[in-house]
Amino acid sequence: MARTVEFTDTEFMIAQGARLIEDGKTIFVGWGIPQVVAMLAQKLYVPNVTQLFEFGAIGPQSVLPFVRGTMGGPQNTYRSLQWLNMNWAFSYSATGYMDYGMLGALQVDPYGNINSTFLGGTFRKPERRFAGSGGGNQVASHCWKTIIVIKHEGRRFVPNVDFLTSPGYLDGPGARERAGLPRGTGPYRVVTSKALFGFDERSRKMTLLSVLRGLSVDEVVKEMAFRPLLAPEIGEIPPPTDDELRVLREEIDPARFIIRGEKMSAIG
Amino acid sequence: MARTVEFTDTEFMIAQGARLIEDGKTIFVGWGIPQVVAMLAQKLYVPNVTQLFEFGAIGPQSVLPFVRGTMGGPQNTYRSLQWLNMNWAFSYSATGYMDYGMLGALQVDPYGNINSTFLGGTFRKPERRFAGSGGGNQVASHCWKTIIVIKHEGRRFVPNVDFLTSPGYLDGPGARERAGLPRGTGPYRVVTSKALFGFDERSRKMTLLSVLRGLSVDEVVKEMAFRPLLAPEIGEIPPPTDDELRVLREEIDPARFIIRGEKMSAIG
Amino acid sequence: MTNGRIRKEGDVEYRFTHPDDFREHVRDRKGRAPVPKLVTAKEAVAAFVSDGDYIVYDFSSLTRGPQSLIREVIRQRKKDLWIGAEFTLHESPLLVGAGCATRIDVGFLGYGNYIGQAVCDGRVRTYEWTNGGLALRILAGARGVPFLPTRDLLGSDNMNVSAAKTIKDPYTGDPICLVPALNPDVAFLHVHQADVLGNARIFGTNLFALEAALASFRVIVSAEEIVESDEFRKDPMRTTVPYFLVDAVVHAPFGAYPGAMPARYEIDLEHVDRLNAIRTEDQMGKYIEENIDSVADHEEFLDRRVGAKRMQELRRRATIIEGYR
Amino acid sequence: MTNGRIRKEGDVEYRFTHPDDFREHVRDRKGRAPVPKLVTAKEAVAAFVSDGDYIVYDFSSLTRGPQSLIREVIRQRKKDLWIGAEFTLHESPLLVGAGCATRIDVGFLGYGNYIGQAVCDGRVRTYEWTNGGLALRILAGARGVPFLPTRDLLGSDNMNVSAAKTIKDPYTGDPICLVPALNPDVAFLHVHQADVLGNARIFGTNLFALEAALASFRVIVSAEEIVESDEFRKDPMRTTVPYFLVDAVVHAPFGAYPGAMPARYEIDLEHVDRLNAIRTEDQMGKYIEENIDSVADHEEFLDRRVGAKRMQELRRRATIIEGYR
Repeated sequence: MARTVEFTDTEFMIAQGARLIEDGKTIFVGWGIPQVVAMLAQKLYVPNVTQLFEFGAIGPQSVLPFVRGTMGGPQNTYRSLQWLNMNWAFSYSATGYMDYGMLGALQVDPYGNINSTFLGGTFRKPERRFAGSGGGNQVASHCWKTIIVIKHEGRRFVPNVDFLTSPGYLDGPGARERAGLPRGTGPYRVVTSKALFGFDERSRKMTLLSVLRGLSVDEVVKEMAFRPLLAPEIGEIPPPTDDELRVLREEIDPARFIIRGEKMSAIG
Repeated sequence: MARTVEFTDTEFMIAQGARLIEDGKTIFVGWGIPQVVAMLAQKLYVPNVTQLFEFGAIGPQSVLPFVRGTMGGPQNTYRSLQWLNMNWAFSYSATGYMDYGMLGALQVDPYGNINSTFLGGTFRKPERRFAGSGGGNQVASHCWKTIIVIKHEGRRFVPNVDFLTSPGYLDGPGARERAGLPRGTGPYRVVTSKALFGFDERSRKMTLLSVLRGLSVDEVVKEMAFRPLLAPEIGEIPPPTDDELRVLREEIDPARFIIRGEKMSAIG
Repeated sequence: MTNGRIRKEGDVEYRFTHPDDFREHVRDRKGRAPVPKLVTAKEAVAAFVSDGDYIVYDFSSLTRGPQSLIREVIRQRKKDLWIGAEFTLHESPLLVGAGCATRIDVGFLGYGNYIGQAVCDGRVRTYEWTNGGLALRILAGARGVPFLPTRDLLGSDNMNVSAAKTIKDPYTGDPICLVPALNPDVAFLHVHQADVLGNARIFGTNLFALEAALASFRVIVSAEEIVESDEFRKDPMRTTVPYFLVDAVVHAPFGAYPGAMPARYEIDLEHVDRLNAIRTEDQMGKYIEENIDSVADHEEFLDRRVGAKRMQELRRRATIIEGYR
Repeated sequence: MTNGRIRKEGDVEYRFTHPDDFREHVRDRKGRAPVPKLVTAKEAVAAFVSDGDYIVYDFSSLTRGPQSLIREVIRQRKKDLWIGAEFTLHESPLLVGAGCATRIDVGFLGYGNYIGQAVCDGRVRTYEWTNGGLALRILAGARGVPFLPTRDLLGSDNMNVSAAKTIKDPYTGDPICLVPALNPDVAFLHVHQADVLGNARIFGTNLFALEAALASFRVIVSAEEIVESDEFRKDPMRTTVPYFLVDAVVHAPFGAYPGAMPARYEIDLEHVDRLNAIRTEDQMGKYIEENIDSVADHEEFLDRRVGAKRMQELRRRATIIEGYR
């Protein structure tokens, strides 16, 4: 039955993100790739997940295909349980009703701190400037378990983020609580286009949990500007399934606007 | 044309209250008699007044007759501009959108401080206990001009209220602002069953402005446990008009549940 | 199990839950999965209301109040309750008269001499938060913050008999009032429509329906009508509370009786007058015996104490429909 | 006339108005009488937007955004604007590219390289409040309080490049973040329906429509459809903003173009792609010349640059109607 599956790095990242979501739970979904991850998950794995969006949609069931760039359009808002506004949306997360948060990132550091604001230079004189927090800061602050979805590129995994847009474990154990952030929250997984990371319970440092089938730990770690901790046993992540690829390519993104990327292959 | 008009003290109080309201303005209406004042005013004098109620009705046009005791029923809520909730209602007053507030009171002192909580004894051991603030504290704190509607009885006009439920000018000029209450607000008129009072601009003390036609200043002042200031010229308030009495007796309160009271008469 | 903590500052007691403690309850004890929660009032109150609980409700004694749930609380003689009394006319006298409530956050204490006398007699302790202050405390609870600021209460005696605090606002330098978050143990919401999962719709205004549902440890919805779940997804602007905030759904036609349910039935003024007239223990005892203790539940109350003819008449009187849909 | 004050703390500037100053504006300058306010976009922007103003808008670039009003601001070349950028993709690049905006509170800075490069070049200054922080600042403005507390922003670098403050919460003893109230000079709301008085209805979600209307010195509503005033009183739950908060009403069919208006017309993705592709001054200049400067107003833009056929096609594509009523 073994055969070679071909896919893009983006497809793999989305597919493995979708597998992490629990059914019957709530997830606060950030702009961009996280939206696609949530769509794939709800379609294939978790029909009873409740998605929540900062623009006030509680529990929408998106209409496919995804209209790229949109957040808050009728397609993303369809068949919600409730339509509200932003201050209410963040009330759901602030009171502890959001089990998961899912966010993209420009840069992430060993404590799972997220930068989505600028790269290089200083805040007043950046080399490259990006969109900033959006609602990411609130999602990373309030949700019980934050999942970060990020391309596996060396420049994105850095010892120190250029700007701390959305909080991970800050500078280590207990730092979130000392800062006043809600107790017991923080980054939970980092989903990349090559691997999956968690965070060590003691040191709160990023820990490699598993890698795409066929990749070695070294191949994954060499493309990071810091060395992550390694789990006692490193797991193997199967490549996207036929169902995952079919839904992504035929139902969610038939124009291949989002799922395009670097070509990869693995034994299915 | 002069003739004797017969009416109750309550009818007079309601009628003179209704004459104070300006058209094209907003008024935050408290529970009980103020509701009736606002109904009479809107029916006869100020079709374009916007009434606001703490339970979230913005601009209702009440259905008559008044169902005694109700606040928030379909009759009091009919044909509103907007239906919201309590925190929103008080946002309209807190941002300065409410020109007038109108409240009843158990007791009032020379600075227009209102007690609606208890009479006699102490807070923990009161002689008589009443309903407390309701939303009165917010109305008296936020609205630009607060109108107090109160029966003219000696025990109600006291040098010091037993409990300061809703703020007047506290202990004198500038005290509201020093306490942190919104600048430029405070009691504007006290409407009683015998007279009308304002507040002296300098001392912020209650000042007799006018009395029911046929009453002397002494007759009014002797029924108060403090001596109010007197305006340079004391005006004369005509008794309820035929229209006012007809609307009150036939349209608003045909069961005479609210408008009953001590019989009075004056030259109409 | 009562979840909130009681704090004491001077002569004042107040309920306060650290937002993190409330969050952990939400994480561990509130289900997100869409499961049926339709139970009887008896079951809901037995399972979700405990002695010592802090209770809030929406809307008022005369309009859309959760009267059938209040009566069930009395029938089960829950003890030492603390009531957030807002738009209360009859709930607080009944709950105190039945020996259920011993503390009241005011709000509006209630109608008539009975409850006033109970305060004078020291049978119930009151704290003065005002309606706006209580609504704001619940909003703070619903926003997951320990307090919210307001520019009222300042200068009044309510500040001395509540745990509202004055601080210097760091942006203006002026004094400003803070009120602590309130996370009630139980919120009762009586609504027009609910589904079995707990999605709920109110037509008309409300005091703090969504706030109370978000802020409370447990939420009991009683509904005039049970509708299909799909209705909510077809019309999400009309959803007042989504299912995952709700612990129990009770089907309670005429649940607001003797108050009105807008666009469904009107107030029974004769019954309300009987409530208003209660002054003595004897009158209170008779009312409770006749209308609560001597009937097994709300259905029997409607059948034997109200009657089909009167219910029909009250329905007929509810002629204002516009806007309530 | 710009109403809000600019404060400076260290390297950070922020807009802050004492609640009392805002209240006096509301008392003296906002009318309560129901008078017709229907004007053209040109008149509304000329009368109610000034150089130096702080502007917020609702909802997003792609959905129900007040795009025709933004284009009119550019057409009139308002200067030195400060933008509360939330759900912005194209407004901030266009306003900066046209030389209108010089400061942005972020939010979400905007889409594409143009605006990022403008920040790097120092042509526009940014402050980082985050989406939640900006929405909360506007809520504070709408509630008439100088600040609101929140348990986010804490621990992040946004705290250093905004005027959010950390204090010790007097109820828990823990650190908590405060954000100052925001009272924008102008709010733009694009809505489904309005009457000539300013009553307005949005169908679907919003960012902070009522909050922005309550918090702002001036409010301009643009509406797809002008309806009878009586409609609002028949259905008060549907009213998003009552008339007395509103200063001007503009009838703007296709006012959200090239974004979508839910249940009315879909996004013009081709036009959006042209906006997304703007990288150089030259491209920006051409876009503005073609779509804004060379047409007299929104009607001429629709007629000459979009065309009836495309508008019809976009209407046809808006097939999701459920819930938007």
